[in-house]
Amino acid sequence: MLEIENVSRTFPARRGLFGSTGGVRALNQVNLSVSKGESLGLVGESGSGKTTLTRQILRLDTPTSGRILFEGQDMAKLGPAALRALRARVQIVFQDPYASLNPRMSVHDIVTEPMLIHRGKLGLDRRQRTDRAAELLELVGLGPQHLYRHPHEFSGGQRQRICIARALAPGPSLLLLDEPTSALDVSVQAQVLNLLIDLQERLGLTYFFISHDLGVIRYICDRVAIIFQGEIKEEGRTQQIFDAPKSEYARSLLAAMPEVRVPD
Amino acid sequence: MIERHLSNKRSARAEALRRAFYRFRQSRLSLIGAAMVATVVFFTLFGAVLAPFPEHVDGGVDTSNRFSAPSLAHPFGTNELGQDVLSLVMAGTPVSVSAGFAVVFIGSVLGVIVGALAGFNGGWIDDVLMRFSDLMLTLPSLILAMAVAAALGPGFGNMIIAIALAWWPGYARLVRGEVLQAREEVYVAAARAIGASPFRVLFRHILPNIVSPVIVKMSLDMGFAILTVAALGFIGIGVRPPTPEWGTQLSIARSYMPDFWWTAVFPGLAMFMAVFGFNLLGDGLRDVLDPRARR
Amino acid sequence: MLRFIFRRILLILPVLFGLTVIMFVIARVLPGDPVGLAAGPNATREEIEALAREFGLDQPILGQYWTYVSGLAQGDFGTSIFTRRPVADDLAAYLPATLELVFSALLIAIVVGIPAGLMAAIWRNRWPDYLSNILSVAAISMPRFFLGLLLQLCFAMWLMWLPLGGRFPIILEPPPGVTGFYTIDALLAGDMESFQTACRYLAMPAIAMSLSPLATILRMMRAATIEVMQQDYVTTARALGLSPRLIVFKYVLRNAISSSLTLIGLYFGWLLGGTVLVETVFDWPGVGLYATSAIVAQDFMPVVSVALVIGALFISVNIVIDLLYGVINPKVRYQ
Amino acid sequence: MASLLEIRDLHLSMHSFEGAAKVLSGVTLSVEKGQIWGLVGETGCGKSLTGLSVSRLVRTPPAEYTRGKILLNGTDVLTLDEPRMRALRGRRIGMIFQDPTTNLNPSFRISTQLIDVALAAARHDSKILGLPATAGRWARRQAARRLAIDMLTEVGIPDAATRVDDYPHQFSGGMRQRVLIAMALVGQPDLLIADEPTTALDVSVQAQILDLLKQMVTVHDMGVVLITHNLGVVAQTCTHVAVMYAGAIVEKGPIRAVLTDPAHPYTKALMQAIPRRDVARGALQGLPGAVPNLVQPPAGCRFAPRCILAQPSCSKVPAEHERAAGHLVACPVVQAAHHA
Repeated sequence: MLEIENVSRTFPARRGLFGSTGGVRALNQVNLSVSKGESLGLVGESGSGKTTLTRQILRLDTPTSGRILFEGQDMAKLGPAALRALRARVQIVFQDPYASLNPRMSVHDIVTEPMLIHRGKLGLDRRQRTDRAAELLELVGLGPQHLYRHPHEFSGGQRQRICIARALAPGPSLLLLDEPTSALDVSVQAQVLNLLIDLQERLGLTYFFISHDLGVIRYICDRVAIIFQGEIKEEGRTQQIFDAPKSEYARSLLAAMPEVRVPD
Repeated sequence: MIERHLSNKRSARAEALRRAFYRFRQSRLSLIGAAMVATVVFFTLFGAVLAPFPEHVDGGVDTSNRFSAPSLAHPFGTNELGQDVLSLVMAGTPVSVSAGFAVVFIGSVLGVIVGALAGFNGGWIDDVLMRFSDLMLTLPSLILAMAVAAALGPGFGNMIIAIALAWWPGYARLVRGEVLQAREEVYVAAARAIGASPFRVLFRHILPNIVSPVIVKMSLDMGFAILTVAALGFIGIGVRPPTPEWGTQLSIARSYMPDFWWTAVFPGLAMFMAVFGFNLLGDGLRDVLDPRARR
Repeated sequence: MLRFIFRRILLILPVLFGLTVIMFVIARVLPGDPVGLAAGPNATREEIEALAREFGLDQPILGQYWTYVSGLAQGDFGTSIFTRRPVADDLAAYLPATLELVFSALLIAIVVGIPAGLMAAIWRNRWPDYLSNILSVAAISMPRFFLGLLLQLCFAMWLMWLPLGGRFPIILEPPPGVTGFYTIDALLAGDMESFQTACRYLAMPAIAMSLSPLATILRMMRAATIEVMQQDYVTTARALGLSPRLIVFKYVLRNAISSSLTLIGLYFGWLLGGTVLVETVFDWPGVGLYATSAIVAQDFMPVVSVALVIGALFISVNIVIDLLYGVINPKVRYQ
Repeated sequence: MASLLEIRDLHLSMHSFEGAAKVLSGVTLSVEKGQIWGLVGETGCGKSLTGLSVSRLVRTPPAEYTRGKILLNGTDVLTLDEPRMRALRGRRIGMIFQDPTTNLNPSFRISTQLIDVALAAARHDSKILGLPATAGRWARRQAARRLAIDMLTEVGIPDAATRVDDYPHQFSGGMRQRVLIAMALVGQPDLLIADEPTTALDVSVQAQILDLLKQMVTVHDMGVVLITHNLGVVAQTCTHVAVMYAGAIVEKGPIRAVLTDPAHPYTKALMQAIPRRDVARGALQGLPGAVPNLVQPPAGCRFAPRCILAQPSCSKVPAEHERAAGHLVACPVVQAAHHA
């Protein structure tokens, strides 16, 4: 479904006031593929290139070299109309539920906005959009009574549910989950993770799950890729990587993982 | 079923308003400012009508009664033409306030357009627009306004154009900065990710979120605009008599100090009180609307 | 560092170029009849045309602009139609007076404003803070020319402690010119009497001028201090037992000043523009007064030149501030 | 002999627009030298406020201590005036906070910051610098500088003698946290309070910092309160754990006891929400409901409205009962079941 082929992204050198900085290679020859219905986890520490890679997939940024294919189509070659159609198929949920909702918009406006933008494809009128928004809210565990509230009236976990409802609104097949639970408490995180699993089973979604939390990745993903300094260090079935990591980096990362287990 | 929840929408907004009002009320000074602004607005609307000597406002003179000191009949005294200073000061309110408002309005509209274009587009558009407004900012606004006003000739409209021309770069800078910041917000990235057009991103997601600092700046600028209007009058290139204008009145009265101090002091005080009111109000608004500046 | 300074100084040139364009557009494209005004109401057509030829005003605008800019490159600011003297000479005579006024005002504003702002922040939400808040809003709201008039009324006319206006008594010889600042020149010459006289003349205009920037610096300093005091590193310093005095006067002060610094630079420009009003009230023989009389006479060469000089000064001061900022803020320095 | 730290029935109210929020209600905890206590709980449970209270860094008002004591070596810090409190900070109590980037002053060399802390601590105990109390200014400064370099070396900053004069931004995040640990330890405190010290760091750096903390406890013979939301961090580092919910400690005890036999329903719920090794996909249990409003908290047990075991007896403030040696649980229902 999603093929990332030899993608590199180099940020050019920048001239500052007091001198200049050299170019930064944020991604180096990244190869990944995600097939339909599966969950691929991408693990990495800060500055490893996780976020840069998401921006490439969303076409918010363009790779320096390499290409990204979505359902066989090269994303770089899409025209504006095709790109817009693509935006309905690939959706994202961001890390910080407090920052990712426009504080001036009501939940209704937030959730119906994607349907409004893609109304050509979805063919929903005003009323239908509102009804669909109410359905979506119920799907993510909220209700129609929340439609006309504003983001600041919700807790972090509820906001993340709104973000998920918005992401589902245009009917996507691939969901990028960029640390969707890192800002949440564990008890809320568990609810959101279960919601994601439930949605995947019900709607047949494909997940590209980015996190620095190995426990979360192990819980939710079928396959894992480990990224370090812009390079994929290891990739494979979750079970296999957690039981027998091959690369040095994966081993050290797993050793450092704070597991809840009774100390010896 | 969904309509029922519309009442939520209203109650949520009312709750937000109540909170804002609570915060605003916390500061006694902003309440005083609001009261002063209300008074100023009142005199703007009715000052000319309520003036005890409307004929003086229209340019009538009373040479038999020149320079009489403040008394019951003339609480602020009379000037070199025997005109009632109180009437002139009251009638001066609409001139200053409407000029100030026009300046701030034109300046902010121009500035928001330029700033939003520059901040949102980036690239060479940003470079060109911002170089130009920096250039304008390098020129002291008063000198620029004076030059333009002098070149255009005296008159109410010309004066407003002159000051507004010197006024917009401040808004352009502010709005550009805010747009640049808002552009990096996650909810803007989210809007782009759902396929929103640049137009939609700007008008639906960015601009509504930068309204607060612009409103705060407008309310603070009202005072400064009134001051600038008066300054031009004082130098003698603003509105000409008989239009009653505080700065002009002050500049004429200057030559009759110290003996006839009332002709200068009362228009000056009126000016001060109006500006003071707008500044207190602006401060209060900033505390309510701009969470970053809240103490 | 040197390269940085050099680059910044090179950047002034396009700005100055831009300023000349703006001023020329205003001066020439907008309506107005400077020659007619200068020649006087009774001048004949021929006289006016002769005057226009003399000052090159009969040429097309681009030609006039070219003449002006090429003159500028050689330090020639053109000639004033009104005083009929080279603008450069006028500027040389008036600029030191303005600078002395502006620097004194800024000095007062900084010396009073920074400690007062710090105090307001320390006594935040108690009566010294409330008082300083009311007073500073009042100071910002006070028209400078009205304040000047009130000061004159009070100290010069009623109490007669200070001279009404001017820069130095006409009957006396000003101190020998070294810097052009009478106060400093008098000190350099060791002439305490002249120094006192100069100060007496400087006092009211400088105070009238300083009040608004003082209040702004106070408020800015207060806000900056409060912000710094809420930073995590201040909590850490407190948690590790540093005394409040050390925290405020060493750790907070530097960070707060560095964020107020940029504002002081901006205010310098504002002050330069504001001299117009104060100089008019106090008859202070500076570029503001010069520009005002030129504007009223629609004599644009002096106005363009004053704008240029003020613009150049403004940029230079801001370069100095940038450098200072680098000194105070190590992060900028090492980047 | 008095405990190093003993918090007894601490109650704290926070006054705000909505009213007085009872943010701490009956926190009781005692810490001895050599122990590392993990204080865990979710956002808003009062764990950070508890830590700050020990150093009296909570502003009063808006906060108000309504009941309880905080005894440090037997002295109640809540009764001390500010100068005497300051004599304890840095000297008896060291503190480390979450974000190593914002907790160092960006405008000063770390030498300056370390030396000032050392000098402040030495004012109360001149032995810290290894100098007689009569030593001159210059000698004290030099000694403080040497101490700073020694501390930096000890916390694992390579080449400390030259790095000491660097500015904070010249260090990586992990290194900055080491510098902050050095700063907290320079006054040789008996008690170290670490408030989420590794939350802002990457996992591998986190492990290093936690190891360093453990090592420091043995070297310096301290007691530590490690405040965190991450039970994994606690399991990796601590000797004891206290679980907080809505302003009270619901369960506490030796780490082995609590992790092998979690008794309070909230502790259990917390453990079941963590994606551990043996949890199958979809088998995590979230905790339904929301944290109670602390302005009008539920009477009695604050967890009762979300608790699966809730009974009428929960409307009384739950008393602690000892389940095993040192393992205390504040839940009458569990107690009844345990004794049955």
